[in-house]
Formats: sequence, structure tokens, C-alpha cells
Amino acid sequence: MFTNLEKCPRNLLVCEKSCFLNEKSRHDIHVAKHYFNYKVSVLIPECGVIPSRLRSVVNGFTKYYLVRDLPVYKLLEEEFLEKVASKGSIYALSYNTKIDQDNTIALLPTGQLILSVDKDTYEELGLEGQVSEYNHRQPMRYVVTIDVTSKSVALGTKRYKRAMWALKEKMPLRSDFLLARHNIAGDEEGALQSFLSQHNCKELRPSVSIQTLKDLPCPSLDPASLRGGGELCDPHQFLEWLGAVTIGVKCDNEASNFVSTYCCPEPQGSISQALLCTVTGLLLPEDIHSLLEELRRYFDEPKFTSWLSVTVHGFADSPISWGTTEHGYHKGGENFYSFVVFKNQDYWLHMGTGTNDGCPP
Amino acid sequence: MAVFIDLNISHTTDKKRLQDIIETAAHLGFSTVAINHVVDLQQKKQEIGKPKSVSELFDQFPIVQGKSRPIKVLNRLTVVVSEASHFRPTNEFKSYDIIAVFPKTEKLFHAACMSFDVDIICIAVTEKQPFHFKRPPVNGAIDRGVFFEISYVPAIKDSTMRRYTISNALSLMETCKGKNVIVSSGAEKPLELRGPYDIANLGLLFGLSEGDAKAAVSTNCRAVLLHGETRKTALGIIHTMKKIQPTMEGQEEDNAPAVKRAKMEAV
Amino acid sequence: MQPTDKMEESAIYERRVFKNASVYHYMKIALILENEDKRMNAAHFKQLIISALKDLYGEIGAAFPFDVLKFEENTLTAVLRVYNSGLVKLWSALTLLGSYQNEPCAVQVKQVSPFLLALSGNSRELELD
Amino acid sequence: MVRFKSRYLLCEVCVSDQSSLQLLDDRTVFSAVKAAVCHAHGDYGAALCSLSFAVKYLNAHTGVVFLRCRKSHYRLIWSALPFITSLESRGQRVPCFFNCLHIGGTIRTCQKFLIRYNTQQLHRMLRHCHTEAERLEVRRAVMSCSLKSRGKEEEEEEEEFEEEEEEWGEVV
Repeated sequence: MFTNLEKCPRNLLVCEKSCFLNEKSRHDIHVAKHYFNYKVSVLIPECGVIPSRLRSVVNGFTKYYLVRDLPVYKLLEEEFLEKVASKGSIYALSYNTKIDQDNTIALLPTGQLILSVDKDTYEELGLEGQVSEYNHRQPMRYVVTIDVTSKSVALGTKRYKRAMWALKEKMPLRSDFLLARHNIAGDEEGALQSFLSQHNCKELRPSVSIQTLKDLPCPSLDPASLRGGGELCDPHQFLEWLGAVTIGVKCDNEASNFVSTYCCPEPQGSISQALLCTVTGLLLPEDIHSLLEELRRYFDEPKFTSWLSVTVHGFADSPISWGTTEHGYHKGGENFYSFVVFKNQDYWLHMGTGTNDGCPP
Repeated sequence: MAVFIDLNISHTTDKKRLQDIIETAAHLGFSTVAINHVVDLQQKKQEIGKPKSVSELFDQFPIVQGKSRPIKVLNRLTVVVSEASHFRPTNEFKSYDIIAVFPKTEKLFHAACMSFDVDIICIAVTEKQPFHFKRPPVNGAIDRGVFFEISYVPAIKDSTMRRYTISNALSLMETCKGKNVIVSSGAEKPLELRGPYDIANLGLLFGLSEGDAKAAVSTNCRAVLLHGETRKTALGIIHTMKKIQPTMEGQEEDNAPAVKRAKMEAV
Repeated sequence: MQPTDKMEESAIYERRVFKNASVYHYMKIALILENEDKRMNAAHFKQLIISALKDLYGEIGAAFPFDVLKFEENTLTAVLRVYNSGLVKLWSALTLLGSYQNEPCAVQVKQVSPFLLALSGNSRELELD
Repeated sequence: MVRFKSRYLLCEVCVSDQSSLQLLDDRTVFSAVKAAVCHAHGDYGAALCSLSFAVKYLNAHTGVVFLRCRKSHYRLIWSALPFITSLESRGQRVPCFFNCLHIGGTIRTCQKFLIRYNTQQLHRMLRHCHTEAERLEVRRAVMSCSLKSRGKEEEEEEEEFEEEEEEWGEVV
């Protein structure tokens, strides 16, 4: 009746089916390119106690730092680049900044510094950038990418100096940052520590929470049938169920119920217990990769379940989602992916994004 | 997109309540609010006074939810005019960051759109719009960078007013095509405030598109602030008010450079 | 709405892209009552929303189903599920809801998403201080 | 200048007792339709409907009513009409229902439809006539209709003539 009120913002879901053993499988690339992860939750059916190896992986997630009021140019200084960034992969994301309102800054392990800034800041900065894809009527947001690994903006070049000048004197941008580094090898902690010691900073550990869920209805999955069809549930129904389990929604309502009619999709089985393990913080793709590897090994020994799942949520206010695809926030900033790992090393990968976001890779 | 702004918090002499409202606004994610002083010159004993400096309100302004910055508070004056003689800019006007006008007749609406030196024109939400919006004045206002304001709080409080709000808003949108519209609260109590995304969604009921609706609580409000700034600084060309009127220095410090300050603090 | 098949690289590889294929939207909301001692259960809560919808959209306009997937009586927070076509209507009715049993109230919408799964990981809820 | 496009709903108020139609006036119909829209579509529907909604014509003899509204939401009013079960007029409740005969973009197209419709009705009446005098009268009425509808040559009406034909003849 009110057609103008019946539309709703667009969303995308990309589903892939492949096998970890397949050489061309791109699961590791998808993980590595999703730089800023906020939360990961693992659901293992028919498991009451967390396996010790999994526990140690989860507890071994890299610590991260909350750096207060950091001038952005510090992330471009020669000393930082050479001593801190080059000796491992560094991730930094401005904290408490909203991508649809404020200036948001991200430093990627590839060496790119991405500044998603409002019009005023952009004009003040005077650096070359692109208009954000998610503007309305007039451009109000711009994206400036400074890639110190590229030749034209390498240390000491004219453009590098200009970027430094712009961020240092023209428009001294500052922000709180979440910062973490994945060390490759050897002890390079010293350089990072000495960098951090110059600033007001707080060391944080990803927080882990473990729950055991009891008596869940659960949809039957067939690794060969990604899209569902026939009698099996489709990806959206499966993700809905996964979400329902994660946030504790009752899954066995009658269709005639007044309050809720939600029901686990058919055909369903039941799980007597399931382990739900959640880690929150600034989580590095490397850690998620090792978590995924560990979960694959879970099936080395015979288990009651034929599958398990791991879901990774990205930061809603990150300027990018996968790779350097611009990410925005319209009514929500969802960008997440979810693996379903099967006993036979097949996997499903679901990648979802909201309105102001590109298509997942 | 710019930060979220609510340009209409009803002024009350009850300091505690005003603080509560501003705290709630900060909690909901508004980065800037304006305290609205309404003057209806038809009623006797109403005169435009200088607003209290906002710095008296809080020792420490509440932090905006999920940000590291405190909320910014501005002063706004709304003049209700039912006769042309009511709108006479005085010196007191200068102590407000934003000037709004609420024209009661079609003639005054025309004048407000075409010539009054204001930032905002209020649209009736508590009664049926007594005249039709004509295209020439509306376009004139858009060209001059003046914005139309719809307040949503009456729509929360009362069913009849809700109809007036929606129908007046729709009738405005038919003429202005969603351009130069801001949606603000007009809240007198903390519980009347709604979150910025909620208001953006509500904008769809007022006939705004998704993008226009979000702009109505963010980008457009920012434009109003800039307009208020240029009004005070001779179209933004000069900014020498402090020296011309040395007596007003203290006031200026508090109010005038609010937008400039906004820019600086956005860093 | 059209799933597109990409070229199969191996016998087993499959990729599909779904655009706007989610039929539902999910909302995480909190009800705030002026009188904090007041209690309500899930059925009352849903009834309150239905009557708000009826006020704003009438018998026909409000005739669409939605589910209260989860309701916590202590915090008055809830997770709702609604068909896409009803999202704007439900949301605006919640926004314009101003009183419960003649006492002021307000509904805060915490998060809206086409994926229920996304409601379990909202980085805007991250507080490190 | 952009014109706001309208839709005209041609309705027939059906009552059991024809004489009660005399009680109807514009305002009665207006408030009944408005109340029905409000019931069916709530405050939002009432707000939409209040934009340019009007009872353009009412024939208290035949119960024919013309309703005008914005093109964008004529379905809103249309869908509410079946919910009207009675009209309140001068303290009397008249049980009735609204039968929507035609929806047009201009009054003129509705007029043409109405003429055709009425001619059909008259032809139907002809068969039920008992006396010669009645028969003659109906024939005359039919003739007067066809005279009025000479506009048939101008096949399709352009929308520009929209408001011109406000005052249209006693076709019945």
C-alpha cells in the first residue's frame, strides 16, 4: 500500500563452497584480506569442553593497544615505518570514530594509510584523494590513500614530504587508535614498545568467553549442497539459525505462537550440547588463520559432529571491508564472514555486507 | 556525512532538566545540539534577551556516546512572527548562533524565504499548515541556503499533531523535493529524544528519500551552522566582530566561533 | 535477487552471489520506561508494539507479521524479526511510540541488520575504558 | 510549474432505501471516508489523505460521488472504501456501502464513464417499465444522454482539460 515505505536498503551475501585441500581454494586470502576483525565466534556441536589445543590458540591471540590521541603523521614517520612496521604486519584503526560521521583512519599491513575524512578536513589537508562512493547529493566524504610502499610516495620523495607536512602542520589530525602487530620472527617487541612508550597507551588482550549450549535443534547440512534447495535450508536460513543460536534465541516455537514463530529450519536434528567460544577485540587475520587451521585439525580424531562453524565480524566503522574495498555505514555497518568446516575438509564460506559496502571478493 | 546534530532542544529555566536532555542527546550520539529560545512577539512582555552562556550549564560537557569528544551546545533563537513588524534584527540577535523564524502567514512565509536574514524557517507541526507552499519562495529559500525545519516531538506526543506533522511535512516535500530540510526534536524531556538513525528512518514518512533523510540530521544541520556563521561574519568574508564591538568580546568567545571551533575540534 | 554462478574452477568449487535475498530484517531494541519499577513480559511488549503500529498505520497498514525473537524482562531489551517490507513501518512506529499505560516511554533502536548473525557482533558496542 | 496529478474515484453509495440518499451531503461523505481511511491506515494514512482530498461532486438522487485525491495514494482511499458501512447525517445513521465504479485521471474521463454507465442503467430500467408513460420518459432520458456524449469524436482526452469540466450537466 505504502510502496515508498516498503523498500529497504540493499545487502549482499556471497556464498562459496570449496575444499581446504583444493589448491585454488582462496579461503586464506579471504581471511588475510579482511583486516579489521572485531569478534570471532566458534560453534562446535556435540562438544562440552573446549579442546586444550583450541584453548591455547584462542588464548594466544595477539595483544593489542589502545593508543590515546596519536598524531596521524606518527604512523608515517621514517622511524615508525622502518623499525615497527617493516618488522611484522602492523594494523591500526582509529578508535571511537564513526565512519559515517567522523574522520576515520586505518593503517594496513600492506603499508597503505587510508584516511576517510569529511569535506572540511579534506580541503584543509590538501592531499589528493577520491570522493567516497557513498555520498549523497554533494560529496561530503573523501578517501585519501597514502601508500608508502609505492615508488611515488616512498620515503624522502616529494609526495611523501608533502603528506607529512599536510598531516603535521596543515591539518594536524589526531585520533585514538587501536593498534596491533603480528610479529614474523625474532624479537622486535623493543621497537614497538619504545614507540608506544612515547604515547598514552594501554595494553589490551582479546577477551575470551566460553559457553556451553544445551539441547539445540539444528538444521541438517549437506556439504555438497551449498544453496540448499530441495529439502535443505538455504544459506540465509542457515545464517539466521546460526545467529539465533549465538544470541540465544528460542528456536522451537509453534507457528501459532503469539510472541515469536521462529523455528529452526527443517529438516532438523538436535544437538545435546554445543560449545560457543567468542573472542572480542582487535583480532588479527593471522590469528584467525591459525584458529581456522586448528579447527580443521579438530576432525583428525573421530567426532560426533560432521561440521563446525566459525564466524568473524569486522569493525562496523572501518573504512574498508575486504582488501581496500570502501566500507560505509548506512543503517548498519555489517561486514562479516562465516566458515562452516566439514569433516571431509570441505567448507562453506558465507560473506555478508550491508548497504554502503562493495561486494565481498 | 557529517556528525549528527539536533538543532532544537527547547529551552527551559529548569537547569537540571536541560542538563538531562543534553546528556541524553550525547548518549544517543548527537555531537551538537542547540538550545532553542522561542520568542512570540505577539504575546505581551516578550522580548528578546541575551541567552545564558552555555558554559554555565556544565562544568564538564557530557561525552558523545562512542566518541572521545564532548557534546557541543549552541544557542538558537526562534522568532514567531505573525506581523511583518515583528521581525526586526537587533543587537541581541548576534548573541545567538542560529536564528530561526516561524512565519504564521503566507505573506510572512514569502518574506522569510526571500529576504529575512535567518538560517531556519520552521514549519508548523502542531496545527494544519494555514497556507500552501508555493514554489517561488521555497526555491528562493533553497537558493539562499535557508533551511526548513520539521520537529518530530509533537508527533510522538499526540495523534492529531502526528497527522499535522506528517501531512505538513509531505506537503512541504512536494514543493521542495527533499532539499534543504532538517529534522529536529523540539524536546522538552529526555524521553522525547530519539536516536539519529531512528530520525533518519522517520524522515521516510515525511516524504524524504533515504539519503535526504540522513542528511536532514547531519549534513544539512552542518550547513545551517555554517550559514549561521556567515550571517554573523558578513557572508564569511570578514570576521572582525570582536574588534568592532569590544564590549561583546566575552560573548563572542563563547558563541561566535562555534563552527570554526567545530572544525578545529573535528581533528 | 538473482543468484549468479561463476565459472567452476574445480569440480567442487561453487560461488553464488545473493543480492537482497534476505527476506527479513532484524532489530535490536531497548524499551525505556520513565517508571523504572514497571515490569512487562514478552506478550505485553509485543502487544504494545502492535498497538503502536495500529495507531500509525491502521488496521490494514499494520497487518503484517513480526516476531519478538528474544525479550529480556530485566533490561527490557528485545530482538525483533520483520519482513523487509515491514521494516520502515515497524521502525517508525517504534520511534513514534511515546507512552505505555499513560506514562512516558521511549524505544531505542540499537542495531538494524538484514543478518541476524550480525547482531551478535556489533563493534559499536565495544567499550575499552 | 509542475502540476500535482490527481485521481478521481467515481463511487456509488448503495443504500437499501433510495429516499435516505437525500440526507447525504458533501461533508457527511467527506468525514465518513476520512474516518474509514484513518481506521484502515492510521495516522499516516489520514495524513496522506488530507493532502488534496475532496468530495468534488455528490448527487443526492442517484448516490453518485466523486472523490479527488493525489495520484500517488488513491489506492489508500480505495482500499478504505469497503470498510464504510454507514453514513451519519443529520443525526440519522444510514446503512450503506460504497461501490467504486471507475477511477480516472481527470474528471472528464469519469464523466464519460458515468454517462455510459447511466445509459446502461437506463437500458436496464427500460425492460422493467410497466406503463407506456414510464417507458417514454426513460427513452427520453436515454436520448438526452447520447446527445450529451457527442464528445465521443474527441476520442482520447488530454489531461490538460483537467479542471475545465467541473460544472457538468445533469446527465441523469
